[in-house]
Amino acid sequence: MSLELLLIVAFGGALLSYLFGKICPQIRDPFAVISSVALAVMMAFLYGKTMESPFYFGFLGLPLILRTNMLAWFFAMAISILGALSVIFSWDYVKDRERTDFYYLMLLLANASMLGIVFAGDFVSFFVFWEIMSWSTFLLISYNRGRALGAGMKYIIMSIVGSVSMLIGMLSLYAIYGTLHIATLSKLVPSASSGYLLFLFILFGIAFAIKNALMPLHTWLPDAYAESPTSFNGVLSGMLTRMGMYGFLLIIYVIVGAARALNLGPGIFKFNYILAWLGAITIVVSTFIALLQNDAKQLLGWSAIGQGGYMILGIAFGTSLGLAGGIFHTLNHAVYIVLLFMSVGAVQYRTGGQRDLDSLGGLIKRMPVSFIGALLGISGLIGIPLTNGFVSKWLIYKTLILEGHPFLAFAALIGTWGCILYCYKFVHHIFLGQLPEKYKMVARAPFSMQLPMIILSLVILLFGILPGIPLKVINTIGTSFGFQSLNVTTWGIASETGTLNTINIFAAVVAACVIVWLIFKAGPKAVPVAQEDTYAAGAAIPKDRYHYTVDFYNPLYRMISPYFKDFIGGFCIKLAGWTQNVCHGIRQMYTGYIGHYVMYIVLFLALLIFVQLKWSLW
Amino acid sequence: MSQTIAVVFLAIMAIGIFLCLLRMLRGPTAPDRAVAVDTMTTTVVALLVLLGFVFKRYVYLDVALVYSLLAFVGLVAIARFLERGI
Amino acid sequence: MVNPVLLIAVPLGLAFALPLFGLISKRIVKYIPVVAFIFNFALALRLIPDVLKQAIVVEIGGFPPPFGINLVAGPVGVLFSALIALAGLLVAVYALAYITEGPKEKYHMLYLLLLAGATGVVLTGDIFNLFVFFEILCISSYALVAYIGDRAGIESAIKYLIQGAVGSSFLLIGIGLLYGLFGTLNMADLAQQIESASSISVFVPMVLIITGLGVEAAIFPLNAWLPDAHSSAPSSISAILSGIAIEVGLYAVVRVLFTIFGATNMFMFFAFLGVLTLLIGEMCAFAQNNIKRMLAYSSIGQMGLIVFAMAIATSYALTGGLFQLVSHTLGKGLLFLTAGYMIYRSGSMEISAFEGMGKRMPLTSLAFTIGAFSLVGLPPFVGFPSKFLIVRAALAKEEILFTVLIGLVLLGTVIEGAYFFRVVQVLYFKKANGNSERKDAPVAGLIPMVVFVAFILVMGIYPQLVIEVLNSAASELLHRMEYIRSVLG
Amino acid sequence: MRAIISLFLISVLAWGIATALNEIPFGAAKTKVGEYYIGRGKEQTGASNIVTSVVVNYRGFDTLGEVTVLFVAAIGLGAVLATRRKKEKRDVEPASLVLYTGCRLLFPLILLFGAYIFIHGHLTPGGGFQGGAVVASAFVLVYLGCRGRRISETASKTVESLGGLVFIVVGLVGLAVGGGYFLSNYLPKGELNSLFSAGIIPIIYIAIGFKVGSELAGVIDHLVEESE
Amino acid sequence: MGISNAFDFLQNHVYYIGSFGLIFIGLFIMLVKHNLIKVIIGLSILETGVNLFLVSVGYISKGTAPIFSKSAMEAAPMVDPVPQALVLTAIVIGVAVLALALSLAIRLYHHYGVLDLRRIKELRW
Amino acid sequence: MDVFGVAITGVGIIFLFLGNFGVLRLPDVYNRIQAGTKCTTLGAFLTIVGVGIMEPAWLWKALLIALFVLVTNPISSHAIARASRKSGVSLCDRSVVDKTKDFEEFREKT
Amino acid sequence: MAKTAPEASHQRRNFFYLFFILLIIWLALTSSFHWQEFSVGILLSLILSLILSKNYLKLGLPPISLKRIAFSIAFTIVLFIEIVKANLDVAYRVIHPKMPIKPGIVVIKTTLKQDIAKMILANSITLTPGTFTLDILGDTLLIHWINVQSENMDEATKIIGERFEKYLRVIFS
Ligand code: NA
Ligand code: NA
Repeated sequence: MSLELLLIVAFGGALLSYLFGKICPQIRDPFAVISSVALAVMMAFLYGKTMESPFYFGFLGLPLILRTNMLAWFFAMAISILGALSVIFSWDYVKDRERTDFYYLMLLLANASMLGIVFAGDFVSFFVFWEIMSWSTFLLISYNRGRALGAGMKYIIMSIVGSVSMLIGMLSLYAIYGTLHIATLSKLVPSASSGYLLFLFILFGIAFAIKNALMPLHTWLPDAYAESPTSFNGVLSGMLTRMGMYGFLLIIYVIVGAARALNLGPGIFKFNYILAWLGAITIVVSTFIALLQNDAKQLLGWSAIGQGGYMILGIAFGTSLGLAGGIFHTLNHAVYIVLLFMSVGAVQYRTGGQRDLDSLGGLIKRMPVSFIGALLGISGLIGIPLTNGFVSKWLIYKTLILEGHPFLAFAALIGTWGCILYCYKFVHHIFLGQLPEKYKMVARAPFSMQLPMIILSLVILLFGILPGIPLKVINTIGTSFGFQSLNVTTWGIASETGTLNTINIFAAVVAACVIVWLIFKAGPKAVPVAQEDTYAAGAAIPKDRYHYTVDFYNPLYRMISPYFKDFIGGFCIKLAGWTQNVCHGIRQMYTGYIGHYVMYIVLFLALLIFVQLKWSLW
Repeated sequence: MSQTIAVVFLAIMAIGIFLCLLRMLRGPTAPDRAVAVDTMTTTVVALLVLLGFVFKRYVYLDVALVYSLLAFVGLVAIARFLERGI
Repeated sequence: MVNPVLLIAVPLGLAFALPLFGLISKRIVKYIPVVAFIFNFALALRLIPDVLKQAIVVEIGGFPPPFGINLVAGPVGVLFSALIALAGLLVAVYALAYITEGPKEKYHMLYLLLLAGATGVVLTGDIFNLFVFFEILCISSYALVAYIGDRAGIESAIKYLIQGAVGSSFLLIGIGLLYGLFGTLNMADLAQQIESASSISVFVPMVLIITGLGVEAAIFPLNAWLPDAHSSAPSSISAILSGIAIEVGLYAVVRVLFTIFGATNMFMFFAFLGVLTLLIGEMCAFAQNNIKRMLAYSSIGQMGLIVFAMAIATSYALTGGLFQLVSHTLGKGLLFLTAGYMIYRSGSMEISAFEGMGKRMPLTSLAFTIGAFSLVGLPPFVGFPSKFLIVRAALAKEEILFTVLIGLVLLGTVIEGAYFFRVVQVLYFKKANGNSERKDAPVAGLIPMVVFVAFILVMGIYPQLVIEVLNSAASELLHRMEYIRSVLG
Repeated sequence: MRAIISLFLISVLAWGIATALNEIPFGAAKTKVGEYYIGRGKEQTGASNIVTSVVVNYRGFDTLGEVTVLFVAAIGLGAVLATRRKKEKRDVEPASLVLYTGCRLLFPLILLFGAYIFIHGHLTPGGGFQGGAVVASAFVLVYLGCRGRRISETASKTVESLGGLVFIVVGLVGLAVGGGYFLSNYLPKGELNSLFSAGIIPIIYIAIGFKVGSELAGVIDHLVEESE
Repeated sequence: MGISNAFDFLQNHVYYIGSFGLIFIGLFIMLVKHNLIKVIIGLSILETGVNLFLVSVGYISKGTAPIFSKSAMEAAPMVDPVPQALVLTAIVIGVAVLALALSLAIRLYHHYGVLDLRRIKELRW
Repeated sequence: MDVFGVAITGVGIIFLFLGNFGVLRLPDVYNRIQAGTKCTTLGAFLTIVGVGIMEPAWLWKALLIALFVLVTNPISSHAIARASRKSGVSLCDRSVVDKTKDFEEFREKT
Repeated sequence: MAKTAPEASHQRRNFFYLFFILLIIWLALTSSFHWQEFSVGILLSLILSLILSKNYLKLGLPPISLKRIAFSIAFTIVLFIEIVKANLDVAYRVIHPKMPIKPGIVVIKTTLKQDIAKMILANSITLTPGTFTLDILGDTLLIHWINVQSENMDEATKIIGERFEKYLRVIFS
C-alpha cells in the first residue's frame, strides 16, 4: 500500500465526488462514503509500517517526500475514520442544501490535505497540504453565509498569519541546512544554537498554536465552530484543529528532539514551561467563557479550546506519561467532540437549525440516540471514569503531579469543574427539561446520522474501558521520540510511578451507579407541567417563565463575566479597526489631483539627488 | 558683401523683429498680436535667407521655405480661429 | 536559426497592415492579434533552447553593436517575450467577444502595438531604442485606457499621460546625459564604460532614468496613475496593463540598474522601497470597495514584492522575482479578465455587486478564485513557488534586516489574503440579489480563463518547467560582464 | 506654498544636473559613435546627410519605433475622439474666397514641396517626418480654407498602412538578402550626393513621408471633425 | 566671480542654461498650474527643453551640420549627428504625446465642462 | 552684380523695417495690417531676391521663396484682417467711414 | 457620369497648367537639371497633377494665348510698380510724425467671375497703396482704405479696383 495511492484516493475521491455531483448526483453520496470508508480501511493496513519515498521531483528541485511511521499512522487513522463518519453524517445533513457538491469537495479535500500533512516527509509538502487544508476549510466555514463570513475571514486571516510564520521558519531551515527533508533535518537541527531553536519554536509555534487555538491565538475558533456546517464541525474540531498538535509534536519531538527542546531557555522561562502555562491559561479561561455561552456550538467551541489546552499541557512536559496523555487526549477529544457536534447537528437538523440552548429542551424522548451520544460525549469531555476522556485526563494529571506543578494541576482541575458545569448545562438545555411546543413533533435523527453517533459512542466506551488499544500505539510513538517505554496493558498502564487499571474503576462505577439509581428511585417525583398551561390562557409565555433553566448560571455569570470578556477577541477586532483606519489614511495620498502626482515624481527624484549630493550615501 | 554691411543688415532686421515683438506683447487685441506675428515671421524668413548667405549654408533656404510655409499655415489657423471658422 | 527581430517586426507589420485587412473584411480584424501572438509565442518557445545555450545578439542593419542598434535575445528577453506573447494571445482571444463597442479596429491595432512595444523594450540592447519602444508601450496604453470614453476613462488617461510624459522626459534627460558622458547609447557599451554608479555624474542620469522608468513600473511614489488607469480601462486592457505593462517597466528598471549601472550599492534602498511599495499597495487595496481598483492596488503591491526580490540580488532572489513576475502576469491577467465579465454581468464595479456570482457565473467565479488564491501565494497555484523562492532568498541572506523585511512582506501577504478572500466570500457565500439566472462568460471569454487557470495550476504544481529559464535569466541579470562580452564580443 | 516647495525641489534638481553637467563640457568633441558615423557614414550608407544615415540606417530601428509612435498616437487620437457623443451643431464661419482659392492653389504646390523634402532626405536636411509634416500642413490649409473638403479616410488609412508595411518589408527583405540583417542597406549605394543613392534610405524615407503625411492629415481630420 | 567671468560662464553654458531653464519652467508650470491646458503647455515646454538639451549635447565647437554637400564648405568639424537623430525621434514622440493629450483634453472638457484639474478628481484613493 | 544685390537687399531690409515700425506705430489693427503687409511683402521679396542675385546658384530657390512670400502674405493678412473684423475689433476714432453694414446687408441677401 | 467636351478640355488644361507649374517649382527647388532629379520631378508632377487637376477646375484658369501672356506681363509690371508705390506711401505715413491717415472701410464691386481672378484682384488691392481687402463675397469687396478718397461705391471701385481689373478682365476673359 503506497502512500501515493492513499493520497490519490483521498484527493481523487474529493474531485470525483464533485464531478459525480455535477454529472449524476445520485451516486455522489454513496461514492463519497465508499471512498472515505475505503480510505479508512486502507489506512488500517498501513499499521505498523515505516516507510519513506520521494514521490515528486518537480518542485524547484526539492524532492517531495511521503513517509509514514506510527505517529503519522495514528493521526492518519483518526483522520480517515472521523472523516468517514463525518461524510456519513453529512449524507442527510446537507441533502437539501445548496451547493452540496461544493461542500463534499471541500470536506473531502480538507480530509485529504490533512492526510497529506501527516504523511508529509518534507516541509514543502507539509506546507502545501497545510495551505490546501487552510483554504478548503475557509471555504467550508464560510459555507453557511451570513455570520459565517466573518468567521471565515477571521479563520483565514489567522491561518495566513500562521502559514506566513511557518513559511519563514521552514525557509530559514532551508537557508541554513539546504534541505527540507524532515528526517535529515531531525539529525541536523538539534545541534543548532539555542537562539535559533527558539526562533524556530516561535515561528512554528505561532502557526501551530493558531491551528490548535492556543490562547491568545484562539480567536478564530469559537465563531468558526459556531458558524460552520455542523456536519463539518466534526472534522474541524476533531482533527483539523489538532493538526496544531501534530505540528507541535513534529517540531518539538521530531525535528528538534526532546533532548534540546525541553529545557530550552533559562529557568522558569523554559520554552516548554511557557507552553504549558499557555495551555493552562487556555484551559481556565476558555472553560469560564464556555460557561457563559447560550449557543450550543459556541459552547462546544470554547470547550474545544480548553481541551486543546490539556493536550498542550500533556505534551509540554516531555515525559512518557504526559506525552501519552497529550496524544491520547487528542484522540479522545476528537472522538467525543465529533460525537457532541453530531448530536447538536442532529438536533439542528430536526429543529430547523436551532442551536440556542435556551430555546431547546426536552428532546430526550424525541431523539434518544442523539441524547445517548450527547451524554456519552459529555462524559468523555468531563472525564467520567469508563469513558475515554477519563484515561487521558488522568494521565495528564498524573504527569503534572509527578512533575511537581501543583498550580498547573489546579488549573487543570478548575477546567474539569467548569467542564462539569457547562456540560450539564449543555445536555440539560437540549435534552432535558421542558420540550417546547413547536418541537413536539420532531422525529429521530436519520440513520445516516445515528450510525456515526452510535459508532463513536461505542468508541468512547471502548477506549474508556480498554485504553490499552490506542495507548500501545501511542507508546510506540513516544519511544520513537526517544522516551522511555510505558508498560501498557490492555486495561491501562502499569508503571512504577502510577498505575491505571480500568477493571477496578469499572467495578467501582457500576457499584456507584446502582446506589445512585436506588436513591433516585426513592426520592419524590417531579410533576411535569405543560407549556401552554391554563394560567396563560393559551398566550405565548416568555421562555424564562416556563424554561426554568434560563439564567441557570446567573450568579456565576455575574461573578465572572467582568473578568472573562474575550479581551483577545476584542483586541483583534480593534486591531482590524486600526488596520482599516491606517489603510484608509494611507490611501489619502492618492488625492486625485495631478499636480500632487507630478510632485511625487519630482520629489522622489529630488530626494535621491539631494541625499546623494549631501551625504554620498550610495 | 562685407562683414560690416552684413552686421548692419542683420541688426536692422533684429530691431524690426524686436519692434514686432513689442506690438505682440502690447496687443491690445488678439488680431493685433496676430498681425505682429505675421509681420515678424515674414521678416524672419528674410532674415533666414540672409543668414544663409552670411554663413554660406544653402540649407538655410530650405529652412526659410519651410518656415514661411508653417508660419503661413499657422497664421491662417489663428485667423480662422479668431473669426470662429474652426 | 530564427531571427528574434521577427518578434517585433511581425506584430508591427500586422498592426500596420490591419487597416488593409479591415478593408477586406471587418470581421477578420479581431483575429489578427491572435495570429500575431500565436506566432510570437511559438517563436519565443522555439528560441528558448538556443538562448539557454547562448544569448542571441541581433545586429539591426548589420552594424556592429556600439554603432548600430542591437537586440539581445538572452534568457531574460525571451522569457519576457514569451510571457508577453502568452498573455497577449489569451487576452486577444478574450477580446474577441469582450470588445463589442467603440472603434474596434483601433482597439486591435493599439493592442498589437502596445505589446509589440513591450516586446521591443525587453529585447533591445540600446537605451534610446528602449526609450522609443517604451513610448510605444506608454502611448498606446494612454489611448487604450481612454478607450471606453467615459469620464473615468478619459480622466485617468490624461492623468496617466501627464505622469508618463514627465517620466519620459526625465528618462530622456538621463539618456542625454549618458550620451554626453560616454558618447554611446549601447547598453553593453555604457555598462563597460561606467565605473562607478556612485560618482555624481553617473548617479544623476541613473536616478533620472530610474525615475522615468519607475513611473511605468509603478514604484512608490511614482505610481499614482496606476489605480486610476488600471481600473478605468476595458478589463482586457487592465489585464495587459497589470500583467504586462508594469512588468515591462520593471524589467527596464532592473535592466538599467543591473546591467548598465551595476548599482549594487543602491539595492538596499530598493529593497526598502519595494517593501514600502508592497505595503502601501496592499493597504490601499484592502481599503477598496471597487474591484478593479482593488486589483490595481494589488498590482502595486506585487510590483513592490518583485522589486524587493530583485533588490536582494542573489541568484535565488532574481529567480524568485522573475517567477513572481510570471505568476503575477498569470494571476492578475486572469483576475482582470474574470472581473471584466462579472462587472459586465452585474453592471457595477462594487465588490458587493458580485454577490452570488458563484451561482450566476460559476466558471468565471471559480477562475477568479483560483487567480486570487494564486496571488495570495497558496499552493498548489503558481503564486506559491514564486513566493517560496523569494522568501527563501531573503532568508538565505542571513541578515537580520532582510528577515525583518521579509516579515513585512509577508504581512503584506496577510493583508492581501484578507481582501482577496473577502471577494471570494462575496462570490460564493452571499445570496444573489435579483436575477440569478446562470449565464457564464461567452466561450471566447472562457477559453483564456481556462488556459490561464491551466498555466497557474501546471506551473504551480510543476514549477520545474520554467525554472531553468528563470535561472538563466537571473544569471543574465547578475553577470553583467557576460552580458557585455556577449554583445561587444 | 506649492510654488515654494516646487521651487525648492526644482532647485535640488538643478543642483544635481549642474553637478552632472560639469563632466560634459559644452562643445567638446567626445563622441566616438558620432565620429564613426561622420567618418564612415558616407561609404556605409551612401547618404551625404549623416543625420539621415543615422536616422534611417544606423538607428533605423529607432525610426521604425518612431513611426510606430506616431501611428499609435494617430490611432489613439482617433479612438479617443471616436467615442464622442452627439452634440449641437455649431455655426461655423466659412472662409473668405481669397483664402479658399489661395488654399486650393497652394495645396498641390505644398504637396510637391513635402515630397521634395522626403525624397531628398538623404541629401538635404529633412526627411520623411519633415516632409510628411509639410504634406500634412497642406491638408491643414485645406481644412482651414475649404471646410467641406475631407480626405477619404479609407485612402489615408491605406496609405498609412502601406507606408508602414513598406518600411517593415524593406527591413525584412534584409533578413533574406542583406547578410541576414534586419534593415541592412542591401541596395546599391549609388554616387554620393546624387538623388539615386543611399540604398534603402530614400525608399524608407519616402514611405515614412507618405505615412506621416497621411497620419497627420488623419489626425487633423479627426480634430476638425471634433470641432464641428 | 566678476562680471566678465559671469559672462564667460553664460557664454559657455548658454545652451545648457537655456535648455534646463525651459525644462524647469515647464516642470514648474506642471507643478503649480491648475488648468489642464496650461499643464499640457508646461509639458510641451519641458519637452522642448529636453530636445534643446539633447541637441546641445551633440554640439562641437564651431561645428557645422553633418551634411556632405557638393559645395566645398566642409572645412569646419561636423557636429555629432546622433543627438540630432535622437531629437528628431524625441520631437515626433513629443508631438504624438501632445496630440493625444489635447484630444483627451477635448474629451475631458466634454465630460466635465471645465479644465480645472482641482475639479477633475473623481478618481482618487 | 554683387553691389546690385546688396542694394536690393538693403532696400528690402529698409522696407521690412518700415513695415515692422508701422505695425508698432499705427493706431488700429487695420492700419497696422496695411503697413505690415505691404512693406514686409516687398521687403522680404527684395531681400530674398537680393540674396539670390549675390549668390547666383541660389537664385532659383530664392525666387521660389520670394514668390511664395508674395502669394501667401496677402492671403494670411487678409485672413487676419477678416478675423479682426469678424471678431469685432473696431476702427480707430480717426476713421471717416465704415461701410461694413452695407456689406453685411449684401451678405444677408445672398 | 460622362463628361461634356468643354469640361474635359477644361480638365486637360488644368492638368497641363498644374503639371508645368509643379515641374517649374521642382526645378527651382532642386536647382538642378541632373537627369535623376529631372525624371523624378516629371514623375512627381505627373502624379500630382493627375490626382489634383480636378482641384483646379473651379479656379477657372483661362486657356493660354499670346494676348493673355502679354497682359499678364503688363499686369505684373503694373502690380510691381503699384507695390513699390504702396510701400513708399506707407513709409511716408509711418515715418511722418503726424501720421497723415484718414482711414475707413468702403465697398467696391468687381466684374470678374473666376475665383482665381478675384483672388488676384483682392491680393493686388491688398498690396497696393493704401487699400486692403477685408472681405470678399460674390462681386463685392470690402476694402479698408488708409486714406479714404471717396465713400461712393462706384467711385471707389474706379479708384481702387480698376487699375488691375482691366488687365485681369482680359487675362481671364
Ligand atoms: Na502680410
Ligand atoms: Na507672412
